[in-house]
Amino acid sequence: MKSVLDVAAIKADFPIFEQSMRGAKRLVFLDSGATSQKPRSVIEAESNFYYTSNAAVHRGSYLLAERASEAFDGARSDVADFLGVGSDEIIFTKSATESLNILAYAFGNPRSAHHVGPGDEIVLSELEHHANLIPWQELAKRTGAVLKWFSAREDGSLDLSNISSVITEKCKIVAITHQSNVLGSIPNIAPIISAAHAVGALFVLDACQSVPHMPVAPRDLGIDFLAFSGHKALGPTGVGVLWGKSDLLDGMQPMLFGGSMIESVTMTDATWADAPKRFEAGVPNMAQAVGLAAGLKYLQSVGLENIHNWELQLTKRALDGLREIADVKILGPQTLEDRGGVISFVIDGLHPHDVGQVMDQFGVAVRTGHHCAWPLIRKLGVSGTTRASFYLYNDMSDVDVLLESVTAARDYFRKR
Amino acid sequence: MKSVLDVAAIKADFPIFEQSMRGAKRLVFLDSGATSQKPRSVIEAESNFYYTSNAAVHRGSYLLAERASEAFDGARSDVADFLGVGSDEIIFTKSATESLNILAYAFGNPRSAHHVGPGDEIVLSELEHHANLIPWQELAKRTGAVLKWFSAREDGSLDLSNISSVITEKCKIVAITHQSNVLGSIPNIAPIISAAHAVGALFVLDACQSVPHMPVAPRDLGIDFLAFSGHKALGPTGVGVLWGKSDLLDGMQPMLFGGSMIESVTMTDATWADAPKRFEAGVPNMAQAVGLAAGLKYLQSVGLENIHNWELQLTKRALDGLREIADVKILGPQTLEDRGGVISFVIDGLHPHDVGQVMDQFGVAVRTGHHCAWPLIRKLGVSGTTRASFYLYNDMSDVDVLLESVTAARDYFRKR
Amino acid sequence: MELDSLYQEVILDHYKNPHHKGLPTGEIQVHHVNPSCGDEITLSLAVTNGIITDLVWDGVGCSISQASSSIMSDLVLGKSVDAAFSILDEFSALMASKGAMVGNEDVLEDAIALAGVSKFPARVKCALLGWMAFKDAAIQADTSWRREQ
Amino acid sequence: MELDSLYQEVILDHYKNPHHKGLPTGEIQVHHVNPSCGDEITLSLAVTNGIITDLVWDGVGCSISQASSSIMSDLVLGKSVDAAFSILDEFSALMASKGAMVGNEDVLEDAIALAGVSKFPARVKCALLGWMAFKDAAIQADTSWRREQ
Ligand SMILES: Cc1ncc(COP(=O)(O)O)c(C=O)c1O
Ligand SMILES: Cc1ncc(COP(=O)(O)O)c(C=O)c1O
Repeated sequence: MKSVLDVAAIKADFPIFEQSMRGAKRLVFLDSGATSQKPRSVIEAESNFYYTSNAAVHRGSYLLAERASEAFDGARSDVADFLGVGSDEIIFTKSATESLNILAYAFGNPRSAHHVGPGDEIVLSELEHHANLIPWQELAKRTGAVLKWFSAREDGSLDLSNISSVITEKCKIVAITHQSNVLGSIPNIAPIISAAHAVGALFVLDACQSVPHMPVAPRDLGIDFLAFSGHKALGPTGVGVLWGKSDLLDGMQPMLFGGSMIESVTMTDATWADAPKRFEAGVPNMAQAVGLAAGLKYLQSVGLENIHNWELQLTKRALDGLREIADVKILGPQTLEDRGGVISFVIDGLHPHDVGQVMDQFGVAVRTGHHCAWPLIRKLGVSGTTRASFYLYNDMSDVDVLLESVTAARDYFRKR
Repeated sequence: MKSVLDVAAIKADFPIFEQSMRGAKRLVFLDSGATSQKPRSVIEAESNFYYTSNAAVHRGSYLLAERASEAFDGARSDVADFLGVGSDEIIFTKSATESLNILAYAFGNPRSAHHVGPGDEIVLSELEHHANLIPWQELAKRTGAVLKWFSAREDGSLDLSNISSVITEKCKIVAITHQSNVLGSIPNIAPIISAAHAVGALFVLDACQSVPHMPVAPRDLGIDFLAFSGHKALGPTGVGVLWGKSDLLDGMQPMLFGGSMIESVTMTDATWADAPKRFEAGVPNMAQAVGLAAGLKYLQSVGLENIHNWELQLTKRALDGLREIADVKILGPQTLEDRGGVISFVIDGLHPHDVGQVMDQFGVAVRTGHHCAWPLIRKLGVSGTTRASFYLYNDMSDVDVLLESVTAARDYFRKR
Repeated sequence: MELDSLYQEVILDHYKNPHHKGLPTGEIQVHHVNPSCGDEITLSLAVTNGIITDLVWDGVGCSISQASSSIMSDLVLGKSVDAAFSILDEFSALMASKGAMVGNEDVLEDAIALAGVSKFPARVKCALLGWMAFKDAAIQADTSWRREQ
Repeated sequence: MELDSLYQEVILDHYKNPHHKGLPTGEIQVHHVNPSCGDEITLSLAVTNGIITDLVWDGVGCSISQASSSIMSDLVLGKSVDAAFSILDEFSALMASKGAMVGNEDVLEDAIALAGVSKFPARVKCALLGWMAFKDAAIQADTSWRREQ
């Protein structure tokens, strides 16, 4: 917890901070949980692909096609290195949402080695984002499988007291978030992974909120699949990643069908290429994959451990400050233990939307509402929250403006 | 057929032409059928989104989120205007491949208003790209529906002589390409559309090879759905479009589940938003949608009619020239009638890969192989073709280098 | 401050003391949500001889959505469905105006205080939530009333 | 011309007169395709006492894939499976070298003529098609031969 990032230098790498917001305010961007800003190196990596290497990958024997293939394959091995996994285990998708849906479709296909049927159980948690909830609901509906879940506790942790009745012999899939996008809490997944594997179930980690913010090593965690979104990890929009163990991927049926994912095709039949190609039908999002690799490189150059520690320092100051503002209630974890740099709060009697609107006048960008985790919001007994989420380009003065704007929001509606 | 484009001015808008290829050759890019090059305005539209407006759309009440939403919604209405359809009918996907798969999944879902079941018939053609073939094969396998198809004739047209036995009362879906990506032929879809509608079937047009190259008006064609890829239409990689009639989209189940596509969510159930949101789960490919809108604007500024006419002039010169090279055989349509600017050919005794390799030494980028239309290639009785495809940035001298390089390829292997 | 054009006194008054908010018990009942923020409204309505004779709503939402629903109730109660719909059209136009319109006070009364919302595109759907619920309910009520004739 | 480093005389000779190309009729038969260009190879093989005693292949493909299959056949026929696999490893390394290696002629013989292919990444899989089919078949043959012992 000692590290201090050189945030001034980092901010300078992100062109968006050069503009001013409403009424000449500087941008205090506290919505990285929704999407991150992009450093110049990412934007340029994407542009440079178009300037120098644009061609359909793996489909032509001319120079540009060679360059495109090299850039795209290179991006794949960069992402693999970042996660410490094999290149063939990295599938480029359009988003974490697509990644998770690919899994749900694969497990719903009787031709997949591992699939669910009537009475089989799928285990989730109440912390899940809609992207790691609805695909499984639909899988359950299609196959007759049963959805079960761990309850969320007020402090944002999961209640594992009933783990042996939640994960039983009938369990085939467990899909849990690595960090709540609403509360910032990091649930204790280790016992869940063990319990899942003990009954032969596969474990899927929604790492959207962790991979961009802290070191994540799928092999060390002992999980089977992992999904994250490029745009939350300094990467471009329109690219996500699905990681899966090779031997599992090779037994799975794809979701999307078309060019480049095939081995052989007749009018009535087709066979598939091996992973990762099998899961990447069509001309891929080449420039975005290349941009994502540049984003991950940027993160590595700063250091994921450093980023995580810095976010916790920002979080500490914010928690301390918010606690001193009367009528503000912080939801979820109240300490720095088992959490990342995401804070949800409510102001007594005020609607989050109105709070966010006042904060916007201070140049503060926060998200308000259910954060695509409606079941959790209901469980918390609120209609929505205001959420501040930190990243490597935030500094202590951003926290100060946050606190100032929260106070102002409260006063704006109180006084009148 | 009189129009001549100012290709020098157009080429100057495409930065990729500023580089030289192998041995200081200029780039003669004849693979736009696979993917198009990008004008500066497109690359900058994408970059500018990140520089000025990057935030998750429709999810925040702060200034950047407003700008992002405005840019994204604006892109949607630009695409809608381009096609002459309603904004709510435009779904942003990651590719035409995804667009077509969305349809196949929707029609396979018994909760969709229009869906197929055992014994129902799906009609395709032998001209189809894998992306408009395999999703339907899989739909047939999942549902017990039956695949039928129109045969391709040697000139690249479809044999419609048996139309009344191909499209029967059992037919629910007809999915046909607007232009063959292998031969450049434009099949006569009007009678097929009528026949489909006469039996209550829906008509899906794979417009990947037409929308970027000629005026296409879905409403005038009287079709129900249309798919195209952004990257072939001057747009970025990682974005495609699905157009569908409003009333049909509203009765269809989505393929991808997650954030932003919902109306309400509990742990066990969810309901959907209306189209287009219903079909756009997750944080969308915002920058790419904005880039695509810029690409379509560029096309409009040159004029789609002008582009089509110019491509035909290039095609004429190429057909005339290729015909004069001994041992070269042009496949598909031999005239300018019912075709676009795509030409496939073979050289007697030579493999397309070897031909393409020699052409590459002249700076000529062509595609070789089965072009993701393997059934058609088999039908043509070849192992693959060499394909040249034209676009608005090609000029007559590009055709001359094409011809020169084809002659050289033949001679290279003949002489030795 | 730009904010004051959004949160006018009238709006905060309606927010703190919303009119016709209660338990919607009528036969014609609709439930609308704003999926992006989770705000919800339930609204019930009665139409007699083409006149809106009863309207009660309940819901959770921000000041803009609550105030707008309150103002809408005042405006349409006692009016004919046709008259109410023409007010709705005028209000929708105001919301779509991106700050270019001020609104006709003779028609919109308190609702002109919502003109400032049109400058905040993310909030327009807050202001429209109650109105859209009303529209939906009124169409149903009107249809069922006509059927009974 | 860079091209001549790709299409060496030896390669074109093998292309025009491929060795051991014929009708693969052996019991152990494999079929491999290169999905990106559609090239195909069928290869049959016999292994007796650990020695590759028969190998016949047929297929369609470019000059590189045809010549490489022809050269591979010459190299592995009569060798032990182990020896053949070590040639394959050396050839794979050459193909992955991006032009940095010239290849050991003592081991690779005619196959060093394919060194130039490594500078054209799109063509490497052409050169490997026959070798991968061989590898697949040899593993099967070896396993079934051992089982019979
Ligand atoms: C006719 C046709 N249909 C579908 C596709 C698939 O497009 P994409 O790969 O961009 O999804 C292509 C191009 O690859 C095509 O030419
Ligand atoms: C925890 C979590 N899971 C999944 C997602 C979905 O990511 P995307 O919308 O990029 O597909 C998000 C972010 O929106 C998230 O925070």
